[in-house]
Amino acid sequence: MVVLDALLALVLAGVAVATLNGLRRFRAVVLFVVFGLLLALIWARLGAVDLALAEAAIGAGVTGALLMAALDRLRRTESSRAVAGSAPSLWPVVLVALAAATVGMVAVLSLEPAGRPPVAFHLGASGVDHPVTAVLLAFRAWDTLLEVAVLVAAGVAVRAVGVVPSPPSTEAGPLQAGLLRLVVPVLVVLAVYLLWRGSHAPGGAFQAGALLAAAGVLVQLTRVPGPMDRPALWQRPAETIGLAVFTAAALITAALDVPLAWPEGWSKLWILTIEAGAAISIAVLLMRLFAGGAPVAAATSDPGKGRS
Amino acid sequence: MNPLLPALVAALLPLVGSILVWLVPSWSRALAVVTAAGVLVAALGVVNRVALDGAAMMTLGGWPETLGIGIAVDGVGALFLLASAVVGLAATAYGAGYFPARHPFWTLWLLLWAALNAVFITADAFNAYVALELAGLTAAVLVTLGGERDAMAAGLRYLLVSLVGATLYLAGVAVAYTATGTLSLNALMADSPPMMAGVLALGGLALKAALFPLHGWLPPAHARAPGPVSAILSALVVKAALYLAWRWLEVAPVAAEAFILLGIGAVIWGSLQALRVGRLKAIIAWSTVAQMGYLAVGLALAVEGAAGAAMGVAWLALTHALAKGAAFLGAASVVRAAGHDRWPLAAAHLRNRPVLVLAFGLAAASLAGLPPSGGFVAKWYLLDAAMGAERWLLAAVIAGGGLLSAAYLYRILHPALDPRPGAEASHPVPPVLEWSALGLALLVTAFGVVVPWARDLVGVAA
Amino acid sequence: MTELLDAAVLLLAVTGAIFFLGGSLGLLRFPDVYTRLHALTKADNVGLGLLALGAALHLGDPWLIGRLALLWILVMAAGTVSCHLLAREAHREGRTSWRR
Amino acid sequence: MTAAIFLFLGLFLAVLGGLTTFLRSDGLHRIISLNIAGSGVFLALMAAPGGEEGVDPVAQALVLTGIVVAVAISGVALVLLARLAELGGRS
Repeated sequence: MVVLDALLALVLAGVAVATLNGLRRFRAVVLFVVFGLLLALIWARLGAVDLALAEAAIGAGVTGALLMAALDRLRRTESSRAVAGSAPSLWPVVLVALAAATVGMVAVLSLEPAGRPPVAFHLGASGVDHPVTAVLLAFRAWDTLLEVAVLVAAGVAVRAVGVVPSPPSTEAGPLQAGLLRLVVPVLVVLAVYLLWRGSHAPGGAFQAGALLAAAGVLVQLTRVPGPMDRPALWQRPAETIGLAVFTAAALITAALDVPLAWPEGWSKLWILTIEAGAAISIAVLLMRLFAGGAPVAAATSDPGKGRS
Repeated sequence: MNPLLPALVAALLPLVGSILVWLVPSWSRALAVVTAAGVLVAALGVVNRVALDGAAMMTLGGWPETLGIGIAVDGVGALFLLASAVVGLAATAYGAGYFPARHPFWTLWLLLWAALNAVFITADAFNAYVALELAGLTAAVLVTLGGERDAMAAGLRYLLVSLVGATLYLAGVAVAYTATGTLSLNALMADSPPMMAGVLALGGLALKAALFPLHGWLPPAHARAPGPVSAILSALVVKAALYLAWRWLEVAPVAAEAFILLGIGAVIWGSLQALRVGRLKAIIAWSTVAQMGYLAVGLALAVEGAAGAAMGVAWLALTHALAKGAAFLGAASVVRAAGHDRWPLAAAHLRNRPVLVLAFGLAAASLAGLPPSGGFVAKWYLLDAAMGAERWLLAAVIAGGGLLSAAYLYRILHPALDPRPGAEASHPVPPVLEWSALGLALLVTAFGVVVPWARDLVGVAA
Repeated sequence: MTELLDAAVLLLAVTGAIFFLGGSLGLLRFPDVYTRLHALTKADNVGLGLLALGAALHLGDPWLIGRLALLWILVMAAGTVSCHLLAREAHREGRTSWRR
Repeated sequence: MTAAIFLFLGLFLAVLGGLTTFLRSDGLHRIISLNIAGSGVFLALMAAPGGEEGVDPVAQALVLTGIVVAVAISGVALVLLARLAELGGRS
């Protein structure tokens, strides 16, 4: 089994070097998606199933889609078939990295094993059975709240940048519309299942949100202008519902004297409500990141000043 | 009512404000000002609480310290929070006169404010990472709000630099967590992690605090940011990274010497560049690079236990935030009036605005460390600490640096006090813009006189 | 009985792998985009089907078999549609198919 | 033994991605190399010898938060890059 892991590690290192080498951007993007999928495999090999799900859905899936969208926009503004200038040869960097990794590994392995936070001991009091969800939504809820705020900031930032001047032109054929009808319902059902499953097994708001975002990206690509391109009343509440629910929960528990401590017996309900709100927000915000700009009619003529 | 409630409210209130502003954009200005007032009350509550019954710490969610995220407030944290509240209020008031209601500035600024206050109250290494990322992202996008090309380029470069810094910091936290199994900064101080953790984390923080020679991204970003954003960036955002560097220097004190060297380099290089550049906001941005040098030197002295250095650094951070905020708000008003900030050409638009000239004068006095301003008191404590620790080179740099900063600030004041008549037609400047700049300048002068209450406050931490 | 099952699983896995190998070789060796797409999509779909069947036999839990079937259908649908889109785009770009 | 291989791989990716960020001048390559560096740090954190047996849930939560923050910031960086190109700038 170790041989397979060594092979997997070698392939991932090779893909990483290949991604960073060379001039053509499209090659780098495609190899980066392969890198993300292989990394998801490695998370699974390490036993971190939550991370495998997240890496595949967010690391390879959504980031790959964002890279492709940005590449398409770049290609339409500048003839960026190959980037100007010569790419520096990576071999010295690879050697330095190998040396540093060897030294680092020896140092880390020589550390005497330290204890770890007592997650299993307090799991019962957290309200959920799955340790990772317990850490994310109960023990370190303040981190996750700020993380949802980071996503909201990203969504607002993309709107602030203005309208995408020339949205993609290729209209979708009948086959793509047909695929939509098959895949989108399945993705939605899978997302709800992942969200519910997060309380007792790997899964949770982020993976569910990424799946919903994948469905949204498909719709965004098939029906031009997609849901993100026309200003709609549901967009702003949907983008902030995750942060609003979480902040409200923080304020209410702060009023009850111990901030971010979910009430006894009700903690599972609170956690699932927060996760549901977060999943919706994450999906809409990742779709906004993919759309790459503010809704078309919303921006005034001058992108500089009064953008909504 | 647990003692840390006002601290948590200081971080949560801007979040609530940002959500409301995003949902109801037409009331943005009113909501933002109300949020700013709330944050000021919360910050004063924290200062009062720390002054009365000393530093306090608690773990969120009622979990044990080894598991949950700790938030803590001591004398130094209270002063940084106060600076964030006061400069934030001035910047919000200024923004109300500068930006229209339906502008993305409001949501991004309130999210940035929440991140800054979260950094000032956190006692957890990874929580600081997430807060720093939120601050870095929102600050970089605020720089690009101008919409024109070079602001966009400066913002993108700032975002990538902040991502590199955050990854370095994360690597340091990962090494510390692997070695000690804990993420709480107090526990890290106790069983000190391997030196590599401190080096990586402090490297990332030095990059985000634009400490010389990693300062390259700061002048273009701060000079090209629109209106109050440059004041927010220079006065508060770089302070958040510096505050965390203080915490981590206590975890890895061996890096203090490096901070002294970088600090000296920053003071000299920053001041020289400020003498050379030809634009008003660039002068003030380079002055930030120089003043960060002072703070780094003071930090190293404080960590090495020089008497009074902690008070000096905390007071310098507070007064620098106020003075730099006043200077940049004044500069933004000049840019609003003149339409450009080429210097000394734009000075013609400054001459016929007494309020702005007074604001610039008082701010310059504090930045240069002249009595009676707050800057003088801070530099006095630092000089005293350097003398006490027999660090004559540092004492010379602190004193000499004051001279250098007086030189580049003279470049601003001299054309402003020129007796020739003011400029031709200049664009109207709403009074709230000028008065918010003057308000900060008056406050920094007041802080030169009203000092005693702060000494025992900072004493609480040391 | 179990040896027969193991033998069947092994057989399915090996043939599946051979189909994947065939698809990859087709991708590398075929002269133009249309034939490469053809090889890749057909071989990999069948290869995945065989692997999924082998895994289903090996695992035996009906829930997992259902998920594997769903997995196979989704991959086949997505693979086919993307192959169609790529071919249509190549045709629009005016790439002529290979002539001996 | 498996963890040691992936620890080495994680450190290798972190240093490779980190150094390449400074070598490449093109914005898109820099964003990709930063993502690879981040993944390297996460892989090293997860593969490092943990306390008791099994995978440390706190480390998983940290990495999950890191992945989501990375996609948010990379998304904004990509949009800014595309916008900068549309305005005629070169990153």
